[in-house]
Amino acid sequence: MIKQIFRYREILLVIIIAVLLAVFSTRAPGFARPGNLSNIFNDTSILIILALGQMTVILTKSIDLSVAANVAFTGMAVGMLNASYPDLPLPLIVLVALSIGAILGALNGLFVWKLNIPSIVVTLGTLTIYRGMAFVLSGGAWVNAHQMSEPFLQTPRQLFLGLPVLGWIAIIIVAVMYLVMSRTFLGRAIYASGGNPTAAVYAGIDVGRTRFFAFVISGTLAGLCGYLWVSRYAVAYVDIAAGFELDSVAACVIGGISTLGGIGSVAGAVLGALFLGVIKNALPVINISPFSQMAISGGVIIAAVIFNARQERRRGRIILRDRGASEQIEVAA
Amino acid sequence: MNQTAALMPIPDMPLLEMRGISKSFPGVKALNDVNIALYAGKVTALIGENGAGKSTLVKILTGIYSCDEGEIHVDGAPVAFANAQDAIDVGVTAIHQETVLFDELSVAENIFIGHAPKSRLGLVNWKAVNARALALLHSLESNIDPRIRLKDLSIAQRHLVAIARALSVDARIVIMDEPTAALSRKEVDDLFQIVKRLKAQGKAILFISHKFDEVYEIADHYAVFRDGKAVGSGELAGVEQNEIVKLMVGRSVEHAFPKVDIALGTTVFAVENYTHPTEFRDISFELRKGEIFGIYGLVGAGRSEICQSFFGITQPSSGKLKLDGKEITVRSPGEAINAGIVYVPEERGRHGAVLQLPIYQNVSLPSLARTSRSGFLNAAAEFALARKYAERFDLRAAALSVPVGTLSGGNQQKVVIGKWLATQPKILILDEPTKGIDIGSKAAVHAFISELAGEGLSIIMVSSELPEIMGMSDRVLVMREGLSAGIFERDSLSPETLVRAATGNASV
Amino acid sequence: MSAVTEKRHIPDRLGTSASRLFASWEALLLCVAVLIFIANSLASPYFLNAWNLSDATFNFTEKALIAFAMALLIIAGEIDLSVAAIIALASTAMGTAAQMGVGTPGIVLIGIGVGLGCGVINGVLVAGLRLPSIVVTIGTMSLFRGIAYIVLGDKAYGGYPPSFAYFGQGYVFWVVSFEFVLFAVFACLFAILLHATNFGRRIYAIGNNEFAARFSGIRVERVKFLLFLLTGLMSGIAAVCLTSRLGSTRPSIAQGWELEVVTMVVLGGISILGGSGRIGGVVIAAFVMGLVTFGLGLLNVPGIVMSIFIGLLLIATITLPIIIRRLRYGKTA
Amino acid sequence: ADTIKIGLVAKSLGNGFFEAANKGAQEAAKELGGVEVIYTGPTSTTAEGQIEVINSLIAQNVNAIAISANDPDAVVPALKKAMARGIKVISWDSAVGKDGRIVHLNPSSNELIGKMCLQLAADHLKDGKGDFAILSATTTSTNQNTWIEEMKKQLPNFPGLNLATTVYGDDLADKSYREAQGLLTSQPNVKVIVAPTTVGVLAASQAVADAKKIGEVYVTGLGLPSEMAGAIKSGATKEFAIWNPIDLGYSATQIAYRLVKEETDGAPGSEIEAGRMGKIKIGDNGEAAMADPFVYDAKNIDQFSKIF
Ligand SMILES: Nc1ncnc2c1ncn2[C@@H]1O[C@H](COP(=O)(O)OP(=O)(O)OP(=O)(O)O)[C@@H](O)[C@H]1O
Ligand SMILES: Nc1ncnc2c1ncn2[C@@H]1O[C@H](COP(=O)(O)OP(=O)(O)OP(=O)(O)O)[C@@H](O)[C@H]1O
Ligand SMILES: [Mg+2]
Ligand SMILES: [Mg+2]
Repeated sequence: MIKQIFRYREILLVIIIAVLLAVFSTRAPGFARPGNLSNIFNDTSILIILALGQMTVILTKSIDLSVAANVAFTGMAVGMLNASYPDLPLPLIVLVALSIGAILGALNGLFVWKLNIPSIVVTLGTLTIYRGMAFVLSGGAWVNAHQMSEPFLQTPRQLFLGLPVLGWIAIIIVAVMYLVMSRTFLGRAIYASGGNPTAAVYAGIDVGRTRFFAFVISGTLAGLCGYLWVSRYAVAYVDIAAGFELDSVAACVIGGISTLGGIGSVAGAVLGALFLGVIKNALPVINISPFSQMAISGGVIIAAVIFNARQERRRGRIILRDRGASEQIEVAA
Repeated sequence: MNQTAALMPIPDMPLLEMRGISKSFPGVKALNDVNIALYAGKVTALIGENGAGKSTLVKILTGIYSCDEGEIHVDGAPVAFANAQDAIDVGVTAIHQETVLFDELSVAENIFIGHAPKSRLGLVNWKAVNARALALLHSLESNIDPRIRLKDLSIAQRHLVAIARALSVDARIVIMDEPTAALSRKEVDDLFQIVKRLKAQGKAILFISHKFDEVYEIADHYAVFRDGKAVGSGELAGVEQNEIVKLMVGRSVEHAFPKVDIALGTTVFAVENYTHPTEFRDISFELRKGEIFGIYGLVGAGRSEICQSFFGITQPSSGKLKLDGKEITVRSPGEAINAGIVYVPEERGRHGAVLQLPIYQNVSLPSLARTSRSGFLNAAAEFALARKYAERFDLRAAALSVPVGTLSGGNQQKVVIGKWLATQPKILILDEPTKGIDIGSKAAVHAFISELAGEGLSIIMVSSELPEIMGMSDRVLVMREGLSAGIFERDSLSPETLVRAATGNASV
Repeated sequence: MSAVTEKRHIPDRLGTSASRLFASWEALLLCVAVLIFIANSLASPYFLNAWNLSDATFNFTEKALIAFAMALLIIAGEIDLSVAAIIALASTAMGTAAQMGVGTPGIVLIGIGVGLGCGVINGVLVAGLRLPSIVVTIGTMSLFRGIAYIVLGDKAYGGYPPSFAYFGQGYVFWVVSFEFVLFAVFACLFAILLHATNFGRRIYAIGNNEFAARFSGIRVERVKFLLFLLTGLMSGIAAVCLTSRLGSTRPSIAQGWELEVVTMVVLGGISILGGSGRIGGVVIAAFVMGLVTFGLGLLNVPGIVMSIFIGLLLIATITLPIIIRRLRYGKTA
Repeated sequence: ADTIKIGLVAKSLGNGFFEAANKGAQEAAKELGGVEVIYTGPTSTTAEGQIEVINSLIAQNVNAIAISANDPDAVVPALKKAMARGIKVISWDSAVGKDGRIVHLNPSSNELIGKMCLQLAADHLKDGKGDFAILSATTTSTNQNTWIEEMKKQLPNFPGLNLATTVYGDDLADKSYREAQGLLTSQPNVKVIVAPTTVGVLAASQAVADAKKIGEVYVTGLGLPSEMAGAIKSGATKEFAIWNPIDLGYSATQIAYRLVKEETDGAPGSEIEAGRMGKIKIGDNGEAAMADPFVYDAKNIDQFSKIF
């Protein structure tokens, strides 16, 4: 199974994250307290959900650069909806968020599926379009905390067994995605479409349609994050979640999801997101100059990529013939 | 898999019939009004030159391409396939010419992808999948663990998985597009056992191969394609090979290998104790001017690897190479080409040609330094170079500016060989030069190899085909599991000795 | 066709019919450019004015300089998302030099040198260590800009020598700016490099089939390394122009340019999957993007709404030919 | 006569502060008559974006440009070009380097703002003594940096008040939130977070509320009433300050108009007629200041949150 080989990497990531936590807590005593850890998890929840969507897309050999713009548009839309109709029940609002996200994702997916346009081009286009639409929708105005209804703001913050509902939502999404990826036909089709698209066609899998569904999943999750984001930070404006498209890709890469498709796991994506979350949360706490944060995250991403590549290579079989379609390792230096 | 006799249709009504099938690609009419019928319990061999349209027919029959015209009938009822799944649902399954499997998935997943057994909740039940895969592999006399990843299998094992995959579908029509191209004789025998069993179960089988001995061994019916048209079909029994060849190429073809005996010159290339950490060990031989040096072995014996190390693709850990008596090190293909050593790779689509680039650009690619002036391209010189080799090989193409990918397999191979000859090498390494090439082109390639040797070129030729190795080589190195199993002189070559050396088994 | 022994004559080329020429990407793009030009002159009375048009070129010249190199990189199947960050770092280095009293030639050399240096780092990581460029450069993007933040923090560098202003603000004659001349010269140089040299041919070969290219004796790693170097160099040159135009350096300089550069390249008809495209397309695409932003700017359309247009343009120009082909040849084409 | 066109350039569009300033500008335009205010700006706070906007304003032959700059130096070349083509340039809110404009209109004097921020911090602390932290916008924001500078300068006047640290939320809600959360964890002594930017105050209030530290840690600073209403209601913020952006936009337009009409040359020492704001006096460096910041709290927030 795919996981067997990768188990090693994921355990390693867990260890690295644990070591990081330990190191940080020597610098800031409060850091490794359960309370703060649950804070970090809670704070990373949105990235985790986005990374799972991104993972689904990357597995099919595509990329979704529009996730953050999707978050912004959906967030703005539900924020405005809530502000103008404070009495709408929350489930309905969440449903609207999921649907808008799914529609935006489906748009990406349709271009990729029906017209065969490379996903990076499509989502590069929709990235600007969706965020632009958020601007057009709101005229650039903000939706502020006092305009939002109590349930809209408070529900994700309710504590349940010590963890806010937001964190639980992430956990549920992780579980659902795990089931989808490992136990459903769609999950297998996603791995197959990315691992070897030609072979997938021969196996009766519609690669285009599989990619479409991957984009719908990614979009739906982004839509959910749109609501969660606005509720969590109690504000909606055009620039929300700026830069998250790259963060979600980075989380996947750190988690060992191959950008060439077909390789990676749910656990990897979650751990990759947590890794970034820990770093992001730790830097302000351990008083690292805010100016070095960016350089540090960059360095970490590069290190993770190098490390992952090393892993891949060392994993070689007894016979060095193990050449994935991805790269020809033994070829002359 | 529990096909009962009750399901067997009446023998003389075809189980599957394709009528008036036509299919065009931009610039090519791949199939033109083709009719073909498959019968239950019978093997139909489909024969034709490269590019005759055989694989195209297979792809139409499995729902990968849709045909422009024509209809498919199963059990007398018309069917339409929008995608591969539709074909599977109707009971058509295929082993395709290219290995179309998933490196990153497990063997069991590869076998059952698309039709895995599900639990009540609609979730895939992996336990059941693994168990069924195991049973299926056992029935193929294989003990591959269904849980390991395909990546970790050898080429031959992958072919078995592909076969198991085809059989995992409870199909009534089984198509095999050159299934034996990568198999050793032993594995071919195993495969034929399976084919016979399928026959006995009443399945209709379409078998595609360029090897006539196999066709005669297994097939009941034949169908011949030429240039996208069906030009003949019928019962195979009593039909002479020559008649089929005539149908196929429109003329009779000399069967003998045109090896001309020439006086061998001095040693030009010497390999001493060449060793790679994992691929091969202690290989030594010498190559003389004008010699054709064969390397024989089973798939995975390490023949390609050693040749690639001469070409600088892989690096040996110890050992020496001498060219014209001088010791050389080859660290990259560029250095090898400069030294006059070239390698025609086995996988032409992946390693041999840039399929999207035009023919002339492919031919000139390794020779750019010569066709250009101080780094600037010279299209006229490139065309001239390409034309020279296109004519020499009787290449069939609409123009020299069409992408190589639009050519048939055999014509692609001609471009690849031409590309390497254009560098005017001293030593030519050919890895399976006629793999998947039709009989007409094959004879041409063989004649050409002889001609080159006659011109004083030294040739190393890797091949899995005994007749080719025996017909063409002056001497043969047999490899087994990365080691030399002996070097045999031309007059001591016999199928028995070679196979015994290659398998290390006296009883094959 | 029975006597096969006679040699067939194979023509060099199939006739290039006029209709094929008109169906080319560049022709399509040129039409778009002309349409936009006409629309602009109808929409705003200020558009057809030499000085205004000259001002408009600044919208794209610097980005186009990078886009030329990026085009080569993308044709070779790689991408560099760190270009904007390279500008930030190079600009910071130039600012530091200016503070230390280095003269204009020295400043320019330092800017270009830092660009080259960043190119070397990307090149070593991608070509040397064989890592996937999309993630490596996401990493170096944070790293390079991060270093600029560490150096500059909340400060800004100004105080460039007056003569340094020429590169971004100078005019060669009348309304023709130095930047525009630079743009034109590099457009020609890159067109020659890509279309008329062995190096260019090798780029196409690598982009289409890296293995076959390697087997043909092409030193794939070296070519890729040089391309990253070239991209770094062009980013360095763009940094000189931009810094000179702004007359100051902040770490946030050129934020978000990487996506605009990639958009320009893709709009220019370079396949994001590698292996095809021409420099001419990129040149026209630069004009198209410049004209769109300037024209909309004259109508005081907010930048984010402009980016919607750019996004739509990107998707439309890619989609249209596909749809037309489908309508003409049916689905299989 | 032709209408007078004044380009009012915001740091970024969609920011409530600048939208309010635009309200004031339109009010001034109506009052003056024959004036068209073109309200524009980039959509993110970058200097490059503003340069493109300035270029298109130049191309439209506007008579005056009034800009709140994202970068005091980077826009100078473009503005100089504008002045060279006879356009009157002033800056307001966030200053432009001296060569790039005729007059700069400060919303209030920087000293006053710095003092106000310290005063707000002290008001929230017991006896005005204890630790506070600053949560700023981006590291490059001109006004925030000036105000922080001023705060540091005047800190000795507030004995017992101790600046623990300064962090930057980049005017991004999530980053500011995380920075605030970091402060709560790593700086347990910090009892007040001062954020001289709306995004910062908002995010910090939310972080304090989420950490259940309302009443323990307070957030204050500069923010818009409409955006801050929630924070005041939750109790995370007791009071905050801001000057009136409507008046700011109004005055900027007035000044630009007078310059175009050549009623004044805007030289230091001159006084400029500014409608209902009375006369505005141009000080050294060509800078003028408007009124003191105004403090908002639970009592008056509802009244103002409807206006801006
Ligand atoms: N996808 C395609 N696009 C364009 N032309 C194609 C395509 N597939 C096949 N062809 C052309 O159709 C013709 C038939 O090809 P096909 O692969 O069916 O031949 P084949 O009989 O299987 O040959 P071989 O023995 O070499 O496998 C050839 O001329 C080939 O170039
Ligand atoms: N055990 C294996 N696992 C994975 N791949 C294998 C294995 N054995 C062979 N291969 C693949 O098959 C190719 C050929 O292998 P090798 O060079 O060892 O065999 P060979 O003797 O040249 O046989 P042939 O050329 O007929 O395939 C290799 O390049 C490799 O990709
Ligand atoms: Mg075939
Ligand atoms: Mg081989």
